[in-house]
Amino acid sequence: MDYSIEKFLWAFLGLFIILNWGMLMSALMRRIGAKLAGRIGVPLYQPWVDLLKLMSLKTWLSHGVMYYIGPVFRLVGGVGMFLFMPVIFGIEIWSNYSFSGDLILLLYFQSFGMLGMAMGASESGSPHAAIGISRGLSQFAAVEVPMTLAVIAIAIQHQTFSFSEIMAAQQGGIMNWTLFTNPLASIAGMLAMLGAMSHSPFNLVKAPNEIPIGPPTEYHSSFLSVLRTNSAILHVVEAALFMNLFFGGADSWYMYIIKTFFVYFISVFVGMVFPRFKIEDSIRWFLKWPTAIGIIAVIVAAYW
Amino acid sequence: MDNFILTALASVLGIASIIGAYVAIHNSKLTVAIIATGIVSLVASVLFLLLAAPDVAMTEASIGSALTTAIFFFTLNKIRQ
Amino acid sequence: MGKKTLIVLLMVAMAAVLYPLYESYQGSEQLTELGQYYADNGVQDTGAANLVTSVVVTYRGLDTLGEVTILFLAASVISFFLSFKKEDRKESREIRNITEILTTASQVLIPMIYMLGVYIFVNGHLTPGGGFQGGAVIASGTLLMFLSNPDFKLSHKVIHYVESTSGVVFVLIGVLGIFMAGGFLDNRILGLGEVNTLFSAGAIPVIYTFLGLKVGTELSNVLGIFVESQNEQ
Amino acid sequence: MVGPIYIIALALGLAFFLGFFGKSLKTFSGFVMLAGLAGMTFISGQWLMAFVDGSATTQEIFTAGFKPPFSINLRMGIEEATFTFMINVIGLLGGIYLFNRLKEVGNSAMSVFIVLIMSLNVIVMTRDIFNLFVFVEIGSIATAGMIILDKTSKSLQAGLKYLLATGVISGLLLIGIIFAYYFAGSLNIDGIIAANLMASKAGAVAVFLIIAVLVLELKPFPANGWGLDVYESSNPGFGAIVSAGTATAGLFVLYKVLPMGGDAWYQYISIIGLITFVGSNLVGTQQKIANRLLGYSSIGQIGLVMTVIGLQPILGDAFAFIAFALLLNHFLAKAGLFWISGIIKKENITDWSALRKNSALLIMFVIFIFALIGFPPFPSFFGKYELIMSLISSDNIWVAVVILIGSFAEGIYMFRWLGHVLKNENSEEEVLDIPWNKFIPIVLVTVSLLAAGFYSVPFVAGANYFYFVPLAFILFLGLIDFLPAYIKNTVSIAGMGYYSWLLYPLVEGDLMRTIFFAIFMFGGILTLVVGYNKSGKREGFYPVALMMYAGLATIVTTDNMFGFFFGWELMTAGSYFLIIRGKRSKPHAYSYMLFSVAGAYLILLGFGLAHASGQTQALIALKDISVLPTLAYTLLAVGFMTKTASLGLHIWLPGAHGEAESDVSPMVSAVLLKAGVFGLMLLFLYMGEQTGDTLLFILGWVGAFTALVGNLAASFQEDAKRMLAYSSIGQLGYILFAIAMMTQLGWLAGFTYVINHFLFKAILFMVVGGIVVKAGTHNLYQMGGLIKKMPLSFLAVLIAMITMAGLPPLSGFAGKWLFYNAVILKGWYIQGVIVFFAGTIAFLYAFKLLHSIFLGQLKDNHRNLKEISPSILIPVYILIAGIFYFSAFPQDVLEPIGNMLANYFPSTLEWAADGNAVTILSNWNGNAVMIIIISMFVLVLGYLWLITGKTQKLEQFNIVYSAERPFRPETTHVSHNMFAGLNKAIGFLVAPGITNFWNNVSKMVLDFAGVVRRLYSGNGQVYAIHIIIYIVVFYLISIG
Amino acid sequence: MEYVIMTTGFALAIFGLYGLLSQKNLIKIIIGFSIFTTGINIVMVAIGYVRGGIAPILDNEGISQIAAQKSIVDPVPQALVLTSIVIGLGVTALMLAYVMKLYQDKKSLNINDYKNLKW
Repeated sequence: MDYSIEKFLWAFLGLFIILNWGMLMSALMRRIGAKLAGRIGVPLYQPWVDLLKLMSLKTWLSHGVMYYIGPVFRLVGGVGMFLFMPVIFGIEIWSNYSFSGDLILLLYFQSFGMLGMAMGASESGSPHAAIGISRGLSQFAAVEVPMTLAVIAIAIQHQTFSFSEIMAAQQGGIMNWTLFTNPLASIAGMLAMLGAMSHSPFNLVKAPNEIPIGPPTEYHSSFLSVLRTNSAILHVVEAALFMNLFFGGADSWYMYIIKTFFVYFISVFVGMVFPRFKIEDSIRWFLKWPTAIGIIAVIVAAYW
Repeated sequence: MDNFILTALASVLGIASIIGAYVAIHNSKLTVAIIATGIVSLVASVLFLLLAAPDVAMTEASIGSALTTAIFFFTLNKIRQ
Repeated sequence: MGKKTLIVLLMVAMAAVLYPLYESYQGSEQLTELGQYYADNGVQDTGAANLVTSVVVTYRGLDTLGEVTILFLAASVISFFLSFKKEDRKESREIRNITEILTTASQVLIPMIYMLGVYIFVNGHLTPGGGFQGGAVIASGTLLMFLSNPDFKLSHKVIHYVESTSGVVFVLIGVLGIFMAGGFLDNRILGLGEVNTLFSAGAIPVIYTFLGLKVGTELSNVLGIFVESQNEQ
Repeated sequence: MVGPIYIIALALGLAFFLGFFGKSLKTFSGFVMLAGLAGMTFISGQWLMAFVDGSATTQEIFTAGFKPPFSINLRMGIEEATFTFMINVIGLLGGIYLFNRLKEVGNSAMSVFIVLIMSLNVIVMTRDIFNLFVFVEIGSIATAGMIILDKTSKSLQAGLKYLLATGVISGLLLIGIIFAYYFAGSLNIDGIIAANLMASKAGAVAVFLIIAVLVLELKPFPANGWGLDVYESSNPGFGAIVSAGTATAGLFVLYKVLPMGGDAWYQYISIIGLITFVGSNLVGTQQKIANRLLGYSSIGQIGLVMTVIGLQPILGDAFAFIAFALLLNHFLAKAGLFWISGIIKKENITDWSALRKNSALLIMFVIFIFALIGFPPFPSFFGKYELIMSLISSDNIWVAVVILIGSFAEGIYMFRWLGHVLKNENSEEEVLDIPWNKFIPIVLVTVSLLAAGFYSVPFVAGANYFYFVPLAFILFLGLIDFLPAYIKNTVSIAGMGYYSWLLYPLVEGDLMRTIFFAIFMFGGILTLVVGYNKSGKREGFYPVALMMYAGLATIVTTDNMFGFFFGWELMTAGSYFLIIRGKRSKPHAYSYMLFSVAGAYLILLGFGLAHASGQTQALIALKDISVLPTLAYTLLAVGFMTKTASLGLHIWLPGAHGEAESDVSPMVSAVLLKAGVFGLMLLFLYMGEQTGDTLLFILGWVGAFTALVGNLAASFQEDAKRMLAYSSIGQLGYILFAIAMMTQLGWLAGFTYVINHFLFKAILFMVVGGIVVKAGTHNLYQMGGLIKKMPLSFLAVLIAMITMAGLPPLSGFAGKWLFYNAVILKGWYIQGVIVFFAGTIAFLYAFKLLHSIFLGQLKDNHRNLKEISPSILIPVYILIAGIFYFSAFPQDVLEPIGNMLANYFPSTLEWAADGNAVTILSNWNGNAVMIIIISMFVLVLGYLWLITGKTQKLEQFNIVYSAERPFRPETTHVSHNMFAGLNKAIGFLVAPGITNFWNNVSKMVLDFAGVVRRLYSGNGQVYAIHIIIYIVVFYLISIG
Repeated sequence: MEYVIMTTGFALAIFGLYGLLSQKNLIKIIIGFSIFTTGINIVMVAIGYVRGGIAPILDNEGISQIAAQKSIVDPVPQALVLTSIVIGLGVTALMLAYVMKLYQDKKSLNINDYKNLKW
């Protein structure tokens, strides 16, 4: 339980690595997407350029206190998730502050960022933002169900909620990853991840490309830069979360990079193939298949 | 011996009272009905005599038949008007 | 016609209910224990020859008091119930032709009837009869008067006075019974006197006289009200 | 001592004396009558006093100086003295009440009145059966006379029907008497009892006739059409005399004559009484005419006392107290109600709202209604409690159940009536004139009712005078009701503070009770502070609020079942009046009251079973119930769940909390619901794990589904306060689920939720209540953008919302974390997931509330709104400080609770040195999480502030639509049908299935009552036929 | 002999009751009632009859005091009947007064027309 500066600096360094890797990964993904669609795609340094441009823009406009604090909540949500989860298994310096909470804390922390975004956007008063929020929250609620089922299934299987024990259980070879020891939970978890990542089939909420709808409609310049940094971090951390849970966690940075890339690639790949869902269909879909699998997973884990 | 006469008398009066009651209940004309009631209570007072109860017989005769029938007729008269 | 059959059925059922009572009655050979006591010392206790009167007035005096109250109640309820305002009284009753026989007969009979009534309740303790019967006879006398001459008016003031005084006296005698004799309504407040003479049986004749007066006035009052209500609109 | 015989002499003497005056001197004869009545009251009162202080013994008074079998004797024992005193008092007060009416009719009516009262006296005193017949006849002729005090065509018909019925009855009584004399040889009641007529069949029929007639005099259920007509059509002043006086005399006679029939008869009488009690109350539910309704109720109550008389052999020595308490209660309350209806003179109960014009009369009306249903401080409460206890311990549980069903049926129409009186709108112009001679009797009756309640304490095991202390304070508050609100507010807060300081030592040892005690008392004071912003006098608010808090305090501090039930009923009564103050809350308060009364009766049955097995009144008796344990525990659980509004019993809560006044909602939802939780916790602790495991499993599922349905319904609500109400249902579903797990972690989660729910629900209801009053609308879609006007309340709602959703930094997460560990350890996985999903839904509607009130566009009619009044903000920010303390230092709160629970359940949670809560599953350090998040927040804020520099606030731009305004403007508001997607997907779960179920049940009951009501066809002859049928049927059952 | 009178008494009572319940006309109902009371009175007196008994008046010319005590009839039922006859009169008078007022009110003697108070 040490608040020593040294611990803080290592965590900050880890954060910096994650941020850059996040931006690089999203640029890679955009290039792969473009390649599939026959386009060349953006150069790899594009995200850095966007970020710097956004940060340098001077802006005087703010819709009020909550609008100002919204992105702060959002970023704190992203960074918090990173801090409360061990990055590299086994190495003490890279375990950040995971000792003060565990899987439950992380599950709930996801909604912390969501809350911030929602409040900020609705303060802006634009109807587009409000519609985006109501869709986002409903979908988030629907995603939570299979996610929780998966988490509970794992918790039953390993009889623990703390990350380090779950990762410890998955060391030593592919075969004792949760993917194989508890396949149903992993499938439910992965399907839930699709929703969490809010990629194509379920990205109605942000739908950034065609029409500027969704919560960040009113955000611009430095606020948008904060949101961008957070979305970069978030992608990596989400992927890391699912990696720790289902793919045996990472025992070195090299392994960490590869695994997060593949996990993230799964959601992007699915995004490329399937068209976008309507909000009721996505909710109904989440509450039908992933939840069913999740329930079976829990039953199997508990009583068998 | 006299018991036989008394029983005969009592049964005759009994039947008379039953018939009187029947007429009182089923006759359509009210005046006849009221008179029949008077007769029934008169017969009853005679029966009381048979039962060696003079006081009761006198009461029944004076109150039971006279006054009750009188009040009945007064009410009937009022309603007939 | 369902109702009639239902009622007949009910009567049969009531008959069945009462049948055990009827069937258990064998007629008694000798008096019940209570009756025997009254027979043995009824005369010594109350001094009245007529046992029924002694039971009615002294032994079960409270019943008679209740009895009088019932008549008093009936009279007063009917008085304030059928009473009506002066203005809607018709001028006079249509007078049916009173036959000659009725008027002459009534002139002869009415005093006789009153005399009979008074006789009955004065020596109620000797001969059968008593306050109620005497009162009823007086009432039938007044009834005859109503029938014989149509414009006979009963003065309510007199009726009320007689009725109230006799009632109050009756209660006073009862209360006296407590102080001077065994209990409420005990007739031994006056000397029992010697059986079969007029002035015997203590207070019974006094009670019966007032009782007779009270019943007589009350019943005639009731009859009076019924007559008066004839000519109401 | 004046002999009782003088009652007769005095009454008759005066009655005849009044005859002197004829038509003149009306007032003088009136006073003569009153003097007579006063004399009679004095005589019987003097005897009663003599008996009470033991200086007199039972006296036999012989008339005509002879021994009983040969002459009539009267008896003056303690029973006779009390009953004659009651009759004379009602006669005197009735005489005063009817003074003017009697004067108008004439002094012959006065003499009839005094004779009627005298006849009731003699009926009670006489020991001679024929004398009884004569005076019963006097009574019936006098009643027939009195019915036509107001000459209406209805009263004429009622009079004739009455005479017909009593004529037939008295004829049969005569037959019974003469044959009883024929067999027993004596007319004296004791003689006939000695003769034991039941031996022979014929003797049995004679006794049957006598007793059946006496029962018919008391108007038993199917054969009482004629009785009801008398109540409906006669002058209410006289109705009081019939319902109180004649019934009392009739019941005593039945009690006197019953030994004649041997013990088989006791059973028949109790069955008849039960049928009458339940039947007439059930049919009464359909009744609209006030006097006829009072008729049904009084016949029902008489039926109840008759049942108690029938149960005499079973009840043993408690019989005297129970019968007298119930009879006295009916006697006083019914007389009062009839007198009030005499003043109101309105036929239909719906337009009785004129009663509100005179607040003193209104308070007395309420006292009578609550006395009839059997609420505390009234004798019927003590009587009914003792009755149920002794019934169940002599294991005829079914009789107890039927009695409770009957009094619940009575509750149905009484509370509907109360609802009409309190809430129907009032025509302004007609004024309520109350002559003094009609007002004083009512006041006297109320005072004696309260005194009777006070004096019945020594008779009931477990009752003590300490429970009356708060009631005295409430009475004092009632007296100073004319003062302005803020003075009364300070007084009541001071009173509550002192009372809680007084009671604290009682709960000091037991941590569970201290927590609830703190919530009730401290929460109560906070919610009262909110009342400072209310202007005007707020009549009747403070006594009632204090009554609720007094009830809550008694529940927590008492250690015996009686005290618990006393507090429970007191709380229900208080909260009913708080809820009904809302503008549109009549139907909701009504359904709340019905559910609470039904719940209270279930609890009473449960306590009865506990008392039956443990033979003690202590709460410990709940521990090992040997008499039908599963039934007892289920009853108690369902009874408590009516108060925690679990699924199936929740339909009253949204309306009751939603429509209540702005400062009543926090009281009722944050504080009151915890009473049910406290009850459940007590129950589960005493029940223990093994006896109730199936029950607990079911309750777990019920809790889970309540949470799901409650939260889902909340998210689809358009009305702000309704949403909070549904959310309370959801949160309580959580608590029920948590404590149903019966593990240390489960109970820890339960306690955290109890504390959290109290904190954030109080904040939310206070703030939203304040805003709703300021904004003038309940609907969320008519609000928005209030953050600009009310930043402080926004911050309060934000913090409350984060706690409700269970987001990490704040204490809500502690509950969720404990909850998770408990679910996994316990193994209730699927329920766990349902409750977790409900948690996420909670996050949704929490955000919807925040979003639609504070964020978005500010409506133009809210432009000039200012911050809600400080009197709301101060308690709110105290609560927020509480939340922060609990979030920052969870160990200080949870560790002591954990240790306390350790001695009930195996301990699975320890606190590591550095404040880290560790279970075998995981660890959590609230303090660290809080510090990390706050430091990160500050860092990122600094970073953002750095890169943006100064920003200029953008004025609100009005988003005008190109096309013209749509027909329903609210559909464009964002929060209208906000979670449409979710609704379409799983909206079916929230369809009002349960509300329809309860509506169908009530409709079925009312239709049944409607069908049975057809019985009273109004035809006098039919009523006579009913009587004969009743006799034949009764005969077949008893003897045939 | 007393059996016959007892039977007539009961018969009259039952018949009176029948009349009271079946007849529609108000006056007929009251007639039924008075017959019902008369029947009961007969039964009451019949109960007190002692076979071969004489009236309970002990005027001592003819029968000697002691001999009389053996053969007199039971005075108690007679006292009771006395009261019940007068009660019968009181009730009948009151009923008739009611009928007169009801007739004034609705001009009909049929009991079915007086049904305002129902349910």
